[in-house]
Amino acid sequence: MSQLTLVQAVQDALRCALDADNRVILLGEDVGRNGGVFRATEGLQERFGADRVVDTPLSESGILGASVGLAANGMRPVPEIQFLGFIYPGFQQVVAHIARMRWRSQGHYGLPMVVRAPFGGRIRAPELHSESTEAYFIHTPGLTVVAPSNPYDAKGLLLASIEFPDPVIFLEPMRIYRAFRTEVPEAYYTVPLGKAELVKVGEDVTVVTWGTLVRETLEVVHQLERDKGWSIELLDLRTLSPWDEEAVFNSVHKTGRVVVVQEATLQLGLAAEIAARVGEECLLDLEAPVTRVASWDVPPPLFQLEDWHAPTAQRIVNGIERVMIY
Amino acid sequence: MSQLTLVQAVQDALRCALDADNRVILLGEDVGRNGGVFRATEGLQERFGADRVVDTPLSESGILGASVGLAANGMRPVPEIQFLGFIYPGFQQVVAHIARMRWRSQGHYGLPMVVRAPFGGRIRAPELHSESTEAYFIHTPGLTVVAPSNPYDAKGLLLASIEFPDPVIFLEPMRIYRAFRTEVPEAYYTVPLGKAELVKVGEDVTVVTWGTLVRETLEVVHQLERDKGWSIELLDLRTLSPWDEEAVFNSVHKTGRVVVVQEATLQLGLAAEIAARVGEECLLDLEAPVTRVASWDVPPPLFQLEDWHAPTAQRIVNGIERVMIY
Amino acid sequence: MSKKVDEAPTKMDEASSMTQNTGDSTVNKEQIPANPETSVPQDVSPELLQFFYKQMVFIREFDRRLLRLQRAGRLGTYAPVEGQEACQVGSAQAMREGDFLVPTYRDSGAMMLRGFPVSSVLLYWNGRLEGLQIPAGVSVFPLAIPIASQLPHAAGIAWAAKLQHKDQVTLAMFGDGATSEGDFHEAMNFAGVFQLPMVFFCENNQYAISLPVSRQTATETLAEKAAAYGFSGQRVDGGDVLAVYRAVRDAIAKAAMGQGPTLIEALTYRYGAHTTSDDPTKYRTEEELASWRQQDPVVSFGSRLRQWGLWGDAQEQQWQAQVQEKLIQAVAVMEGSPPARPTDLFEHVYAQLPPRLRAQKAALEKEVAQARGGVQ
Amino acid sequence: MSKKVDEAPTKMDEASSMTQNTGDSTVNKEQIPANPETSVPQDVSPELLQFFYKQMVFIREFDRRLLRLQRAGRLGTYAPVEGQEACQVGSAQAMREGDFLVPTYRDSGAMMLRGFPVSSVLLYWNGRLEGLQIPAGVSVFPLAIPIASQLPHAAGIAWAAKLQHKDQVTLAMFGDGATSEGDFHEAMNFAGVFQLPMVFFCENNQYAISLPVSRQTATETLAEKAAAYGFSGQRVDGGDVLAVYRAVRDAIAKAAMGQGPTLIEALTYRYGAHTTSDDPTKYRTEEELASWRQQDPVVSFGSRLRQWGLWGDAQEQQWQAQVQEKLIQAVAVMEGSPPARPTDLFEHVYAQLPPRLRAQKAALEKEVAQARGGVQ
Ligand SMILES: Cc1ncc(C[n+]2csc(CCOP(=O)(O)OP(=O)(O)O)c2C)c(N)n1
Ligand SMILES: Cc1ncc(C[n+]2csc(CCOP(=O)(O)OP(=O)(O)O)c2C)c(N)n1
Ligand SMILES: [Mg+2]
Ligand SMILES: [Mg+2]
Repeated sequence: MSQLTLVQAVQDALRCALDADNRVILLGEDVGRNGGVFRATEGLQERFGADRVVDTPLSESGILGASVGLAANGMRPVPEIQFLGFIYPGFQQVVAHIARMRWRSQGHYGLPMVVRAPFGGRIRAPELHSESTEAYFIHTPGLTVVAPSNPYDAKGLLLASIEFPDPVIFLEPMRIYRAFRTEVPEAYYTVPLGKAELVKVGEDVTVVTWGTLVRETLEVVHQLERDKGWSIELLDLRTLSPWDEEAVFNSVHKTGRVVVVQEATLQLGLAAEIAARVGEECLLDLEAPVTRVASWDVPPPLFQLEDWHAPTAQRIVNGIERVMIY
Repeated sequence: MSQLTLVQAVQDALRCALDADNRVILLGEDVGRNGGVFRATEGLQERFGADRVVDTPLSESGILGASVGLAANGMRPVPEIQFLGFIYPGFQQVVAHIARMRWRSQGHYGLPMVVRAPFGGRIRAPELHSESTEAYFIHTPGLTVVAPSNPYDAKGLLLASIEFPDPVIFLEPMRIYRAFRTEVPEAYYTVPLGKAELVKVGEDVTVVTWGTLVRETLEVVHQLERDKGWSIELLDLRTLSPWDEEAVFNSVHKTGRVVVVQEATLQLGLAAEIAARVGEECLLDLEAPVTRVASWDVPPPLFQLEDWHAPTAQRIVNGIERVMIY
Repeated sequence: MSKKVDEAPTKMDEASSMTQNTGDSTVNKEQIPANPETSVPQDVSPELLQFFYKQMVFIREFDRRLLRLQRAGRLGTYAPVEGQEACQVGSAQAMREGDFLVPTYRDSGAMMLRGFPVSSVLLYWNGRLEGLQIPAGVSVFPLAIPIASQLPHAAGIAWAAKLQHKDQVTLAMFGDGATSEGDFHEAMNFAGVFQLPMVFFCENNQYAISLPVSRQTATETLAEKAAAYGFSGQRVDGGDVLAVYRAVRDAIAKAAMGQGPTLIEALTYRYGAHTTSDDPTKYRTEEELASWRQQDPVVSFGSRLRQWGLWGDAQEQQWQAQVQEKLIQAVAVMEGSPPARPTDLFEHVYAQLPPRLRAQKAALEKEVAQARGGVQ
Repeated sequence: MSKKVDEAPTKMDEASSMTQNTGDSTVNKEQIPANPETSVPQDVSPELLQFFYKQMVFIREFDRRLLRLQRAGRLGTYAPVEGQEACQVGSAQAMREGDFLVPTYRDSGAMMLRGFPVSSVLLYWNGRLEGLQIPAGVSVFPLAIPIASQLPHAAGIAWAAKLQHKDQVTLAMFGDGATSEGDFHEAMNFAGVFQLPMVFFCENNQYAISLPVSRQTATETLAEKAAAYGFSGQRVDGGDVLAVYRAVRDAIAKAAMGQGPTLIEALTYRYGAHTTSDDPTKYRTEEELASWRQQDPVVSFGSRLRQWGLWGDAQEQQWQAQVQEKLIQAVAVMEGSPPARPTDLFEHVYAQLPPRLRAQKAALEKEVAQARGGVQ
């Protein structure tokens, strides 16, 4: 066991995967000699060689498209997209090919591959480095979308994703890459896909979130419990598609109130789907409207205003209060 | 006045726009000499010359990216993407540039441009020619997304879109390009963006839809009114972003029941947002869960099964019944 | 570009301005290299020469049959091959066992030569998911619909072969129009940088739907684009199956020896419409078509075979009979397929269906039962 | 590719393998063309020669100031220019009034020369929306963050000029890494096909973050890629402001005369990190850097000016003082800006705010008031 940051846990998972399965290959911009712009692949090229940790040309469609071919022909590619906002030039490869190749070949060419990309904002980065557009991928049938919120899960979910027979979009919350450490076993282990984590048990209201915001939301939850005496349940989705409906519905059956907190812009972010499904399945349980806390429906701004774009603690508090005093 | 099909109305609108404003330029694959694969630009190159109706190389990112520059430097480009599924190679231009250029230049480079693309399925076309992925664009701040459901609106909405100071994604329901005719004035006229149309007044339940499905849904509505004696209100959204919340909420306040019908796959299609907003704003009015009728969350199939992928009449009936007998 | 349709070039002499990027015309056929030999080739066995011809005849008959089926409403949109048979036979036949084919929607001929079942091609254009099934041991990728997007896949497939030290070369097919897409560029660049064992095989049939290649690019040839990626490109007469075969064979040999990729541009022409939804008279002239027809790849190779004493009327009749038999069988498979099962929509979307999709599948089952039972 | 960091080339002689795509090294400087003249140039006025130098000095001082500000936590991530001053001054200064500049994140120097305010560059990297504002009359596009995606914009801008018969040429800037992106290809192709009045100006600074250009492409030069689009490409010494100026001036003149686009590859080197978040010692050697420093574009041009009798110590001191004054003023504008207003998030997203965004803006106003008032 060691105390690792999230980015170290990612790097550790990649090391384990490269060790465990020689079909695994990492590729992307600056992942090799440079060790990745966030150091997520640090030391791996030295250890596993330049054939398994490959610096590619600056070419996202090429990286993702080549990964399709690599996966179809016996490898297990783990392409890195430097920031989620730079997946857009390769979007066709993701939604028209990666998502559909198993289906298009009726099972012949499954694509065991994991597209890693840091996502989310609030690291004072330049424009387009702070995208939270997981919804594009969640809306796309055939993809599996994962977003860890802590080092332990990051390693376990990434290894589970690399084992998974279908393509996974693995979104790494870059704001908390180095924000804190948790115990992370050195050995190989997996955390199951498709299962939410019950971060905190509560009775009065269910709060659902994922990625960066889990920790921030937990702080707000603790504060509100102290200040107001409410009992708040907190779920970390971990897998965003398919998300764990059972866990959410069970919690809502109990609490009758739900708030979804996302860093994505409001309109058609994942919270919309959760709200719609809860409305469909738990209407009679609901004591207040399903409430969404999100970024405003405007582009992620230059950094001085980014903290006002993403959900502030105040906005989360307001959301929870709204359902509690409805 | 003449009786036109929807695709003729589109062509007529383009003729009007080219006539009215010499900054308007059409560009795309096969739009010139060939008159477009659906004949939407037929005769326009002959009439307006090859500088204003331009056959481009096979290059969606080039078409969309060049349109950014054209619009920023004094023109009003109307690029055509041959089928919505082929916008994906140009996706970065849409979401990272077209949607944000006014914002990125703080008002200096507004982009008056209209990206036209046929969308939806059920014309027995090959794979990837039947996409209903409007949600990608609705989730993207800065875009305006429009989808007409009949010839009259097609002309008026397209002219309004071309007049509009900001970029519009104009989705043409190709299944009904030639399905029926309506009266379409020869003169220039506009239909306002952002306003739903009340297709049919009713008291018991609100049905919301857009594009191809308006007409099909209306048939189901008539049949159910006859068979069951229910009074059903039908709204055609027309503009998908920003959609007409006021019209929907007002109707739901009255009926207390709502069904949203979309051809997009279920998860995070526009119906999710409508359900979420109705849940937020009209919870106390609701006598049944907001119900979504959609395509299943799998890729649009080869054509023999496509009629089972998109909402069938049966599925729409089931949706309406579900909320009526809740 | 301001010319109207009726001003389109009417003689091939007028159609020789490929170097001027404002021209409207197709390639000047004088630019086509190669010159069919008059004596029997020594580097190719007589059986293989006959095989070339037989396959070209098969593809042509196959293609015409599909067009008829389409017109009869038994297929959806179909992209015909006629005119490009030499390209597809020459290239596919140059591939070795275990080599990988990455085709487009127009490459049914090549796909069938590489083991993709004839009946599956039919089922595919018949809109049946069964037409997507790839038999075990067949190294063919699903035919690509989005132009050029298959080229990075081909690069990845070739890269995987290199990493696994497989003796496998990947052949990627694409049209002239594909060269304008970013994915063409990114795949070519990967191939050059990583020295991938692959062949880029471009069927330049002069048009991308209605756009002549002279407006697709400002270069004189497509082959010369290879230089921008540090490897060599070459033009061949795509109407000459032998020329295509030799060029691809050599490029595969080179790739297999670790000497990297090659771009081959085969000059050809589609005789028919772009697809069954297209009307080529909008953008091409009868004269242009007729002039290409004069060098029909199937007819001309048939004559050469006869000149070489390798083919005669009896063989022709026999083969034609076999071909028709084969086609009848394939059509029978298609027509005999049980009706498509709606819940097959859910098959193979994931290796294992997630709970939500299981629920959707169950809902569809109910819906189908209702609709069939007339229940509401 | 299997070399470890400490095996990177340590001498420039070892760094001459640009043609081998497995090499790790930067361009062989012997390949750099041009040879600085020893007598005063006749085609450029003495004032302009001095102006070149003054602007290069300004950019360098500007850049260093920004780095200091960044380290002091007053800017966000910043992409430094140092080493590329001659590229930016030579190219921007060759532009005519009304010509259009399409820059990247590393082209602050060129942007300022074309009228983009110094204080706005500061505000931009300071994370302020005000830094995005473009003054009236300034034909500069917002600096592009996604690599190569600005090149189709530049093609469109040039196309609009052509359609409107404006006497305007568009200069598009990009790095060596950009040449691998599909958008580079699609823009180059549009430029060739439509004969657009534009110049593709590539600052080949040898690296895309950590990737040396020898691994970015298998060609020997980037300039030669122009041939794949039917127009000409040319390499210049990007360390020689005069060479850059002349090449761009001539390419602009050519474009303005309707003779189409040109690709110019300027060989240069960034002395600093890719951005302030980058550690170049991971992938470059001290020796390599030192060897490029020997041909410092600013210092070497200063020496030439002195040799020509066009510059002296007094002028140097005076100019340095002016530069510092200018920078102090610009920093003062930045530091003196009122705090960013949260609701500015909603400005200029649309020409007119739709109802839903008006409601969101109101909600944010309330949230800000709550947070500031400590109310919950
Ligand atoms: C990305 C994309 N854009 C547009 C289309 C529509 N389309 C289908 S075929 C075609 C022309 C292709 O021309 P070419 O590459 O020369 O191949 P050919 O059809 O001539 O064999 C076009 C534009 C598509 N399939 N994919
Ligand atoms: C589409 C895209 N992919 C990745 C990045 C991340 N990134 C920023 S700069 C850079 C390298 C660019 O290299 P080059 O084009 O040579 O320009 P330079 O930075 O050397 O001036 C990369 C990969 C990006 N900005 N955009
Ligand atoms: Mg073609
Ligand atoms: Mg560079």
